[in-house]
Amino acid sequence: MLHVLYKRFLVVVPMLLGVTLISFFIMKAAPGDPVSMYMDPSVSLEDMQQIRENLGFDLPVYKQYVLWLKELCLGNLGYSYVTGKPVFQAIVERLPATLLLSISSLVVILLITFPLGLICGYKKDTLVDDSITVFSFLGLSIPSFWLGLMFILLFSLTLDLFPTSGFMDPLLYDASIFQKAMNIGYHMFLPLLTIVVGGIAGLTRYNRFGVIKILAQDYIVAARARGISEFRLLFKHALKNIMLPIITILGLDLPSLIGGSYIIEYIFSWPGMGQLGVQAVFQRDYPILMATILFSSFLIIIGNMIADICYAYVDPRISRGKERV
Amino acid sequence: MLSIRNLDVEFHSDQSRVHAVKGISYELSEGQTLGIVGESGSGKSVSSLSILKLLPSTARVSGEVFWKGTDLIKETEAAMRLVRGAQIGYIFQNPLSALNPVFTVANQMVETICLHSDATKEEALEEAIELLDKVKIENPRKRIHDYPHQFSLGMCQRIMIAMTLSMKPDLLIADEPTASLDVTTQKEILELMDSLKEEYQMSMILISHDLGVVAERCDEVAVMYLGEIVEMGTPKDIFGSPKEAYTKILIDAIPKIRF
Amino acid sequence: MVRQKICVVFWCICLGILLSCTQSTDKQTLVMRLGAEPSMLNPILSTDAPSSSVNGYIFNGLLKVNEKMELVPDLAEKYTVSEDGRRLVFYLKKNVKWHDGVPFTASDVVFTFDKILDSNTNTVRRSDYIINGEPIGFEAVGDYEIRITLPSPFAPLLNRLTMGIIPKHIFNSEDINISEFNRKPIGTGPFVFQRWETSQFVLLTQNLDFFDKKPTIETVLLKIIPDNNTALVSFEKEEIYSSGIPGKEFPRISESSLFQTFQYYDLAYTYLGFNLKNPLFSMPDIRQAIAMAINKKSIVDGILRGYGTPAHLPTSPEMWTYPKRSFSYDFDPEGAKSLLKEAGFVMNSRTGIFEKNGDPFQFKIITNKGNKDREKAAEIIQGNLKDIGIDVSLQLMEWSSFIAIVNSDQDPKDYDAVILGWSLGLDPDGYSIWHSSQYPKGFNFIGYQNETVDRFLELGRVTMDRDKRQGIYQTIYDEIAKDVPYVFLYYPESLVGINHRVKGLSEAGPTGLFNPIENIYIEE
Amino acid sequence: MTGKVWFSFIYLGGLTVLALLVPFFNFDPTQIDESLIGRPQAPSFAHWFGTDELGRDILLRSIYGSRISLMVGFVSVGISICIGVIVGVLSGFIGGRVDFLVMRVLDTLMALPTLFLILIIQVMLEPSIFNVMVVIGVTSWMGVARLVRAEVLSMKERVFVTACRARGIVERKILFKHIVPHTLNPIIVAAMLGMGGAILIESVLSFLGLGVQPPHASWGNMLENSLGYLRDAPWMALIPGVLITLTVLSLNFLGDGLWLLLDPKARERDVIHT
Repeated sequence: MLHVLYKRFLVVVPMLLGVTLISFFIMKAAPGDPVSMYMDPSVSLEDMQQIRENLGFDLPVYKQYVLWLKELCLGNLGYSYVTGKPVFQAIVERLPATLLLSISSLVVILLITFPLGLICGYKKDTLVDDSITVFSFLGLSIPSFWLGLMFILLFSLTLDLFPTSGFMDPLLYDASIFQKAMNIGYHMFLPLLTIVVGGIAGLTRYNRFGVIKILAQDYIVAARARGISEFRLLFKHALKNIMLPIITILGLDLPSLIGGSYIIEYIFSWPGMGQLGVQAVFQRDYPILMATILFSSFLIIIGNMIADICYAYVDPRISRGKERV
Repeated sequence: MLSIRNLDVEFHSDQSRVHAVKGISYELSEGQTLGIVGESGSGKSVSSLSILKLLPSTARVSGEVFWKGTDLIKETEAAMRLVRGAQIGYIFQNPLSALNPVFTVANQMVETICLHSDATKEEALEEAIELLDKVKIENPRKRIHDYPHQFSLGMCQRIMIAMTLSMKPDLLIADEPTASLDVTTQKEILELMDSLKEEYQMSMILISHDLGVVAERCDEVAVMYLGEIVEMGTPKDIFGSPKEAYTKILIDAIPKIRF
Repeated sequence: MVRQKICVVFWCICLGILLSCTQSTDKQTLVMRLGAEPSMLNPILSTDAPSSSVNGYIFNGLLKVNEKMELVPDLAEKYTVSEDGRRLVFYLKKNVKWHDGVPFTASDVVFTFDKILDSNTNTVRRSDYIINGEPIGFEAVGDYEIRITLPSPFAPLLNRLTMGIIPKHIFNSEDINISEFNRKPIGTGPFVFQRWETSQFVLLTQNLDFFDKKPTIETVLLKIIPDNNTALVSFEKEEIYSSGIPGKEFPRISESSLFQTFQYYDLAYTYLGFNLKNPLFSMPDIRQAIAMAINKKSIVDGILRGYGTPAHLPTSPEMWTYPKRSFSYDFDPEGAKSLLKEAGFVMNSRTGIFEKNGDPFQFKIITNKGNKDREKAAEIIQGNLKDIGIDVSLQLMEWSSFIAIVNSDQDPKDYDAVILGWSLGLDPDGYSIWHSSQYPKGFNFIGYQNETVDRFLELGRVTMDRDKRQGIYQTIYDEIAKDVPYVFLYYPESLVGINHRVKGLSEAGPTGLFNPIENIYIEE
Repeated sequence: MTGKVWFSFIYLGGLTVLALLVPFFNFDPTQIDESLIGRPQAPSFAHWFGTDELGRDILLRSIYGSRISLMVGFVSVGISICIGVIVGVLSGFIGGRVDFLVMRVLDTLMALPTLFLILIIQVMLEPSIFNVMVVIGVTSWMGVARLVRAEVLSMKERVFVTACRARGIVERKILFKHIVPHTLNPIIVAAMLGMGGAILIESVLSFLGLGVQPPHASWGNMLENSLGYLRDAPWMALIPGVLITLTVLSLNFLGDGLWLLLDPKARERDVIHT
């Protein structure tokens, strides 16, 4: 097990390096720089030029990259060009909101898709299965940002049930933790719902196929032949086997889940990394952008690794030292 | 003990309809062994699976299956659960795929034993180890905690047999139990089954495509072809004077060693 | 199990709804909106509006602008200007303390301006205090006197002395560009910084040691709400006390007894600017034709819902230099067509587009993304010009890319026309926009060149007398209106709603309704 | 199952026909009605889908928008499939170190948050529909490459390939005659699903103002326009959203249906990944 981990960690480093290399050069190829944000008739171009020099934009791009990398190795992610804030602090401030939203949406999706998939697979080709399939496909096809808007229109503007955006009510800044958590949950409902609707389809479908496939296996028939109840069959014998493909899919879906939540954060002004990153693209706040990409990639890679480890844990057939292809 | 009348199985799907078993009938009395032979797809497995109502939902089954006086076809799923395993055991062709790969042998055996008796988990484990010992698994106390994929095919079949025997069924349906094994293992498994049958005094339905296997140990043989029983009788009758052309072909197919 | 979870989630939601309904505010808490996350709470570094509005509560300058848009002393007790306008002396108030209790002295003032002039500081304010390449001298005489020496007289300087003063004892040992005090500022102002939750809110409380009249408001809560629609909803739910109102909602809000509404002109205008170095636009007649083809009134009526005025001049109706009479081109598509025909263009009846020597009259307008009114105006202009036979394509660009084109060093620049808006300072000086020296590097990116305008712009900067300056700018406006380097489109009106409980507001104007903040109180 | 496929066929077919034919009629989707600027009209007999904030007919703009969406779907998926197939086939067939390296590069690219990648590239280039198609194509081929590689790898192991070798057929011929055609089915399915994905990405980009330029209509920028009018004119947001949903839904149904049709063993396989 450790051996596998060790080997995988060795791959992660060059991958992250690749990620930074690609994003840095694409980013630098984009016209404009953070200083152009200052454009205003009362601002002189000499001042803007001076700031550019102070920030090192006059250096060749590869030198800027090497400098950035050097600082990174020393554990310094730099300072935001726009706010002068240490980048690490900026990211850490945003990380909880992003993780809260993505992890809770993941949990909700799993909680919903598991029973749905089981029902569909068990009752395959019935009316129940067909309608669940159509609905989950619908969820997959709806543009999530539009769905977000529609939810705002319906739940916030028309029914006035939920806030349109934000994270927590500012007036609660010194309320109890419980009250804060409640308020955050209340704000999180709509973004969560939006992500969940889009996320259900894929997993339900995989689950369904998994169930159908597993239920046709000999060992299920054999277990049934031993008089084991349907409930036990589904929830003991089939379940653990279904989890295998699901874990892989989850690992592969992680990028789209994280990436997808960024646009949702944007729509709902959710103070997560996505919002920070999208802003940074438009403001050309390179240090923040680089760090956002780095963190996201890291999360994605780690997510895949966790999926692999879970897989190895759940599936006894994968023994120590043997890597899954 | 078991009496099958006009058993008929059809598979329906969107496009097609397959008539797998076309109204077969046979009887089996206590302690007897019935052999069913025929080529693949002749309906041997389907007919025996339908006794336990283990066919997928696309199958339409009609006819009567009397087991100890009740018609299993009309039984509820809950009642069937009491019949399956406890009264009629079933051994599958491919032992590896018949064992759930993600649970240890101990887990699956204990589950089965507990299901059909009041034994505690510890007692069940002891019983399972004993049974494994009986089916000649070496070092069962240790190996019982292994996963199925860590055993050879022959061993898996022994485990399957042990698991089936743990429920002490009155009837054992062995669905080509040796088809996926190599020749020496085949022989060992068949011998094991013979001795266990004696010990537990079970009736047995032995399904095989190999007439040779069936001939030695059956009281009666049914030959199936395209979903029908084309000939039935004692092995002596069948071998001595096969009436159907198909039976003759089957007999000719038994390898004979010529010098 | 699952059912239990659903129940729990359901009750959590219900509780959440309950909680959010029962929250109450202290009566002397002013809840305002910030349109974005402030960048830095340091007046010499930040240029964005949210930062400026927070800084306004925390910092003071030597001078401040009062509600009548006049400059009055703030940290200064009084000041004198020498006859030649080159020497200013400021006498500082003596009872001023920083929020951490340290007394405020002249050295803080000198430190502030030294920091601005220091090239290591990432500020765009440096050139504000440099005249013809020579920095303005700031010198402390004792603890409470500042002497300012100018290389030459410079009228806009007084306005620039409203710059917030920062504490020397805090920043002396810090790298000011990345100092953490940019996120927990210490100032001299009426409110003390308490906390700033990223993308949520900034909280300020009353400064009990304030040197001037103490405000009635005890707490200022600035909520960060980027989306305008969300802000409006919050405003209507009385969660924030002030909000900009879109034109289409203004009549509805005005009728409600819960809100007070105000409308006034911003110090801003929106325009269509031509790249004058492009041969297509080198002739004033062509530009004039385009000006005549654009239906400014339908832009104002449709997009601004009538809350604005068609523009003709590079200033704002609120500015004291705004002339009584002015020069303008009215909407006249037929006139525009005949001007084009006179200029040698021929209508191609098949395509419906004017041509000259076989080349169709077509060009591209670029504008920045994000200002909806501007984007819609661009689409209307595109339609207007198509109607008279000019083929215009549009390109909305993201701000940085847009600026990269407009501000590039090359001559001629790589664009045909832009739609953009300027928001103006309190001083009418338009040197950086119109002076020919500001091309290609500078904000005269259209390449406008007019000797008279150049001369008067220079004159306007050194003239101190308000009446004389009025005349100077009148001349400049007339020249520019005649040349049509821009088609001035509209002066937008600011539409503001204030909760009825907020009292003590000043008259509506560009300096804001909350000036001075000391007068504001919340009624029960 | 067939019901869904029929629905998709009819819907997509109808949309395509409309999209192809509409330029032959003398309609102008950019025609502004000055009297209606700022006052979107609800759906009526004159304007079936209502009008937008500049008084333009939403039905007409929707149809013109479908041209953009369908084109983006086709072209960007074409690009991504070309790249993906080439990389996947070569990587899988050559194997060894090359394969290892290619797979690591793929991993790296897949670890990049796609939205940022597209955003940055799109900011770098001038916003235009052509660039949108290229950017989507260039950033979405990794899945196809993986799929094709896996297929090639499994084909390589099959007995018939060994049999070909035993008959002395050259590698190149084995690759193109025996292996590549077998990868076609999963590619067609991936293409259907990919088109849906591309249409969604285009709408996000146009929504962020980085796609189709006004006054030209795309479903994404129609949605963006609707933002300020969510309360007064919900149809402005509703119509393009429903159209996007239906189109993507049809493509997904079609992909799903084709998958079952082309690959009879599909029901037994657990994973196809888009």
